[in-house]
Amino acid sequence: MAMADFLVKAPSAGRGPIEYTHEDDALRIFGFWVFIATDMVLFASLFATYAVLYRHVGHGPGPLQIFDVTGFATETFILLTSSFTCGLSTYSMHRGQKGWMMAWMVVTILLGISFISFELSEFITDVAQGATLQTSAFLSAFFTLVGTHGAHVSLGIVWMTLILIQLAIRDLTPTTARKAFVVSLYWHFLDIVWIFIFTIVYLLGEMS
Amino acid sequence: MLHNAENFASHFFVLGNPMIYGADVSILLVIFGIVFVLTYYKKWGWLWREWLTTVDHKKIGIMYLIAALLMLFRGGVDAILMRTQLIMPNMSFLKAQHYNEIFTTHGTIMILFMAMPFIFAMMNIVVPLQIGARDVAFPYLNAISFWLFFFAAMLLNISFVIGGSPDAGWTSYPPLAGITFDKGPGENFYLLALQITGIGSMATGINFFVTIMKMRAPGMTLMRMPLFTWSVLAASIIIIFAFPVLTVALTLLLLDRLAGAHFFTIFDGGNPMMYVNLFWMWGHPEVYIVVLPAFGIFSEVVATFSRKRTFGYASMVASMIAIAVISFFTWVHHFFTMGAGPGVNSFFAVATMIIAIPTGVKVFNWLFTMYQGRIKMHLPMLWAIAFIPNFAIGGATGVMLSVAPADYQYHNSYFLIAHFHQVLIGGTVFGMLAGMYYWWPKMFGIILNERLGRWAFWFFNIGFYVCFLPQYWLGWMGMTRRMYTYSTGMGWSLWNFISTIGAYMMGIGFVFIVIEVGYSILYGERDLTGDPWDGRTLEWSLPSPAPHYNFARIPEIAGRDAWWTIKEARRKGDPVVESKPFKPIHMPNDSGRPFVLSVLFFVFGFSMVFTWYPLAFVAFLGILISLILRSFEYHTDHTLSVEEIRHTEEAYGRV
Amino acid sequence: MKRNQARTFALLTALAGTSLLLPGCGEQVLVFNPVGPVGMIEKQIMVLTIIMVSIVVIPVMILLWIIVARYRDKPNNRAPYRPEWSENRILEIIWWSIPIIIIGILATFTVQKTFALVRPPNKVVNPLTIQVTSLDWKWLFQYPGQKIATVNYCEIPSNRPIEFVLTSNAPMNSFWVPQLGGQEYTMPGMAMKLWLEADKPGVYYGSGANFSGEGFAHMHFNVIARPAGEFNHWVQKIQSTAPPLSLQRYAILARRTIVQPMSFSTNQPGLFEKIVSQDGGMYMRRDLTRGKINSQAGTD
Amino acid sequence: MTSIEHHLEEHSGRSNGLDSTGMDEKHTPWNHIIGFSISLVLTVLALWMVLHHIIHAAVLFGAIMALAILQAFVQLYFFMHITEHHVPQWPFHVWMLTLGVTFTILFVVASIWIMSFGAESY
Repeated sequence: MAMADFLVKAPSAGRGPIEYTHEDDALRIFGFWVFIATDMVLFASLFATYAVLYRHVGHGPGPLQIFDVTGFATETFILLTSSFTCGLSTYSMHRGQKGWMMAWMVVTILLGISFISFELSEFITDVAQGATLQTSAFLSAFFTLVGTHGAHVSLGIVWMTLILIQLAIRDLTPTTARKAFVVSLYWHFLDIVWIFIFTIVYLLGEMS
Repeated sequence: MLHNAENFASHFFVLGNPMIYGADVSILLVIFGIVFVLTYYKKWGWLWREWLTTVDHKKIGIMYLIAALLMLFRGGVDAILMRTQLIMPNMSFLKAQHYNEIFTTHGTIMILFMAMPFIFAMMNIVVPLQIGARDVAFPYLNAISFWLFFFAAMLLNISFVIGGSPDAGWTSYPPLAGITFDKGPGENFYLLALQITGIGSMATGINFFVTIMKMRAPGMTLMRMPLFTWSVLAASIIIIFAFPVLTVALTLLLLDRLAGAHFFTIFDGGNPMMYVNLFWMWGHPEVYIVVLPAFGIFSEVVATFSRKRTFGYASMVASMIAIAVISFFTWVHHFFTMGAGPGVNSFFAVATMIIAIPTGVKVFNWLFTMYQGRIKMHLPMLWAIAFIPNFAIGGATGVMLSVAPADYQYHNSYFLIAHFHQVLIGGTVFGMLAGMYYWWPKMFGIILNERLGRWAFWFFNIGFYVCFLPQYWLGWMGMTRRMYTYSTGMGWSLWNFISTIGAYMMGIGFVFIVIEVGYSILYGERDLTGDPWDGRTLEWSLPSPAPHYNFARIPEIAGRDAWWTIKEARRKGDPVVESKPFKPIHMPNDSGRPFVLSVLFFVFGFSMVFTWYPLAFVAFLGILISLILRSFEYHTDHTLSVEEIRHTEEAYGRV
Repeated sequence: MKRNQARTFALLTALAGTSLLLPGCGEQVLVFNPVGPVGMIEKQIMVLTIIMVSIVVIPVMILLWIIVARYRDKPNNRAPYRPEWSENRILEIIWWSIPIIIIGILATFTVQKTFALVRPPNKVVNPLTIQVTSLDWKWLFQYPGQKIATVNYCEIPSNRPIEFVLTSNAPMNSFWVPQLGGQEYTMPGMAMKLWLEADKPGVYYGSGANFSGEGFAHMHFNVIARPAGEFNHWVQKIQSTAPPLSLQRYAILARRTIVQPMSFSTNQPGLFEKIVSQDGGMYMRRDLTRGKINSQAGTD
Repeated sequence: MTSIEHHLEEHSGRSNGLDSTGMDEKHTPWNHIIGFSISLVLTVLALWMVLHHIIHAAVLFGAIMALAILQAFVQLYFFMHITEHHVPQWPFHVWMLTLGVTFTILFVVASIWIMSFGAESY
């Protein structure tokens, strides 16, 4: 019983950050954490598929033939940096510095766009070399896993832009703060996913 | 030109089958009927304002319930057709292709469009009332979940008359379900409908997890929660972690079919077994998603009608959480015969058996909840008691199936069919019917007719045994599932005949339920107390049906069986004074967008089925735009004034 | 009236119980009439499981009957009523531990038999290899050692372990001969192994167990077990009288048709391996060479 | 009234929360800078190890996986503030993530095991 009592005890006293001001917003942040857990399992299934199929190259090229170290290393550093700037945006938000917050968001969006551009150009090169979704099970799994992450990032860019607009229109309120906070959680999560794509897809591909 | 049009029409509309023409006509008649009634009685506005745009969890629950019952009818008709085809050897009632379509839609509809919405109905109607909340955590999302489910169900059902039904089984294993062996749009219908309803289910899982974790009334610790709420919590956890896997499995198969990818094809390194693996990673937990809430309902019903506290509450909770987690470690038992090696089979066989332990414990706890109680045989209790022997047999055959070497003999046979119908009907359907009878007064303020309910119960229950016990036997005799016909000489004829008779009896049972509902709406006994069963949990403290804000004052919870405790105190002459003043209540605004969004999803799905990509793109843009519009919407709730609340409460006679 | 209902209910429950527990008699109940060591092991473990689960199921049925009869809410029921009684550590320990013990026993046997069944049932006698291919909607059996092939029936020598190597050149299916033993999937791009053996000569029903499309219900076949001498005689007869299996004929066979049993005097060397490895299949680490070695060993 | 409302009502005097800084007391976001630096170092290390094949492949794979997991924790700790107690969702979101990680590992590892048909020697 002692444990159960502990479970529902209100969070310990202390001033909560702005995004937790209203109950509705707090619930949404919690809901988003749970969504992150579901998204994690979604990527887990894609990783499992990739892990099972990555040797199934059929008649097509293998990982070594299509992965370009400079390309994926650049993408990785861009995304890592964007996660950092996104963190700075949240930091500024907590200090009430709306200008800095929006500026860091803009930087994050720009970094996101450049990440997507690099990824797209990587895909275009692959396709030009005849390595398409239809070529082999390995490539189907590769494009789907990396593409799903890319789609998430693209969605994140659109989403963050919308919130930037709302910040400009509505100022920094508990509601806009919650929205910005949620999109930052999303962004950091995508960075974590990319770390595993970097390791399991690209580095492992380089090792094979 | 004309030829092209003809060619298109013959693929678009399913031609040449009298049964489907019949369906065409009846669908049109029903649509005309509905339109006529709504227009004649000027109910369009009412329909839109009160139902299509509602975000009230109780109304959404009722809509889930209606949809689930309709789908139970559709799936049941499929079952009756199949059993009729199998009543005698070498029957020519259905052709092979038609039979294949029917068992595919039967399975798909029963699992995803009957069992799932039925549990969502119960969750929606009951959980917020049981935990003392005004709504779920995300009411708008809840409406989206419902409408996505509803239009996904429509998408799957429309395949019967347009394009052709899926025909590769409800599991839809490639390569049979792949483009090489199945060119028609049927499989696309399956994949897209499941995908769309899957998104809704996932949202429901998140919604109820957050609701239960964060919106309980003060004083209601986790270990004071009603067991139904606990079961929903456990089911939500499973939904959260299982449904993403289904999303991936379906997406990959869809990519194979539409984009020429090679995940599960037999060419260029594709591996069909990976689909089987992914499918059951979701598929096995799914079984527990639909059965755990039923367990929760039985716990409530057994305690209420035995007029006694639940025995071994802590064990009940522990076993549900154990089942939820272990259910993710057992999926390979659906393909022991895949040859994955003895190590794999042993691990998953043992993990499967372990689930039997907490399940068995629950059965004993139900028995001892009744022990030394006072059992009232009302309809919900009747179904709950009938569930116990049923589930004992179903559970036992489950353990028999989990023994990998024995499973080599049971797999894909009628033994398996009998087993999972025994747990899914005996567990889920009995549970949901018990829940429906139990909470019907809370939903509609009417008590369902007892006499007609008993007729339904006995027909359904006896029919159930007559239908499925012979199927165990048939499995042992070597009859495999999904055979559209069989020949004499195997000794199967008699048992199949008996089984079909049982199916008809269950059909009659269902008809009695329909009559009962109709009769009760017209002549049923009204529930004026709000507490017709002398209930134990908070929902019975409210009037029937509950006001749209549920609780005028959020109650303070002092222990388990919150409402029972209050009533006990009152019986002892210790009046619990509700002296706290009313406070204004924040309520979410109704919105038509969930409906519109889901229509767009339907259009998207439908155009993807026929690979009309431009239309699909337009629908997709529409979806994005409606999401963006929502993002810019800031006034999403309104406040009920104290006056309004007092007025409503006075109307209920509760001030 | 209510009493009657309770009685009907109890009767029904008892009936349900007994009909499940009837011993596996009757020759048509195939899985309880095994004719080989594999089927025998499976039957034994099935019987063991039935007994073990009965230890729980029967008391549950009896308890339910007694409790419902005794604690009905009727006037003058003098049975005790204790609405607050909800905890009893000893009872709970009992019903947590009994299932644990039962599952423990079952798990031990399961693991042991699962590992046993992947080994040849009989190590003394040289095994015979038969390569099985499920097609739409027929079964092709190739005897690599005997260089013959059959469709929709297969003959085997009794008292000799048979190593079935399974694949599919169509949607996956499952190869099941209930009286010899349990099934295993046939899957495109893979070659799985299934050991079976018949102790007695006879004709045994076999079927495809996994749904594979329109003609699925017609995918049954007979496995005819004969004493070794007769089997060899049959092989010679097929070798001398039946037509050869050419690639063209295989191509015709692979079409979506339902056919009668057939025999071929030759098998296409390497056809089975080609079926498995076509289109980049065969990603299992156990490759076909082991199958080949075995099939050579199986040559008479 | 729910627990969140209860919690927040204690601080209802605060209208916009702009003055609340939570854990960020200082003016330089050291936490973020440290996190970013660690993640850069870990990434470069993993890349370097692979490109120079410094150890045997199996060990190398283990090492880069360990670096990736470490890096995930860096993101969770420094950027997503997973250990922050002063939030209404504490600690349920940590539980859900833990379950998610468990199932992630299970799904990936078990899939590889299951799909490596007959790899076991018997």
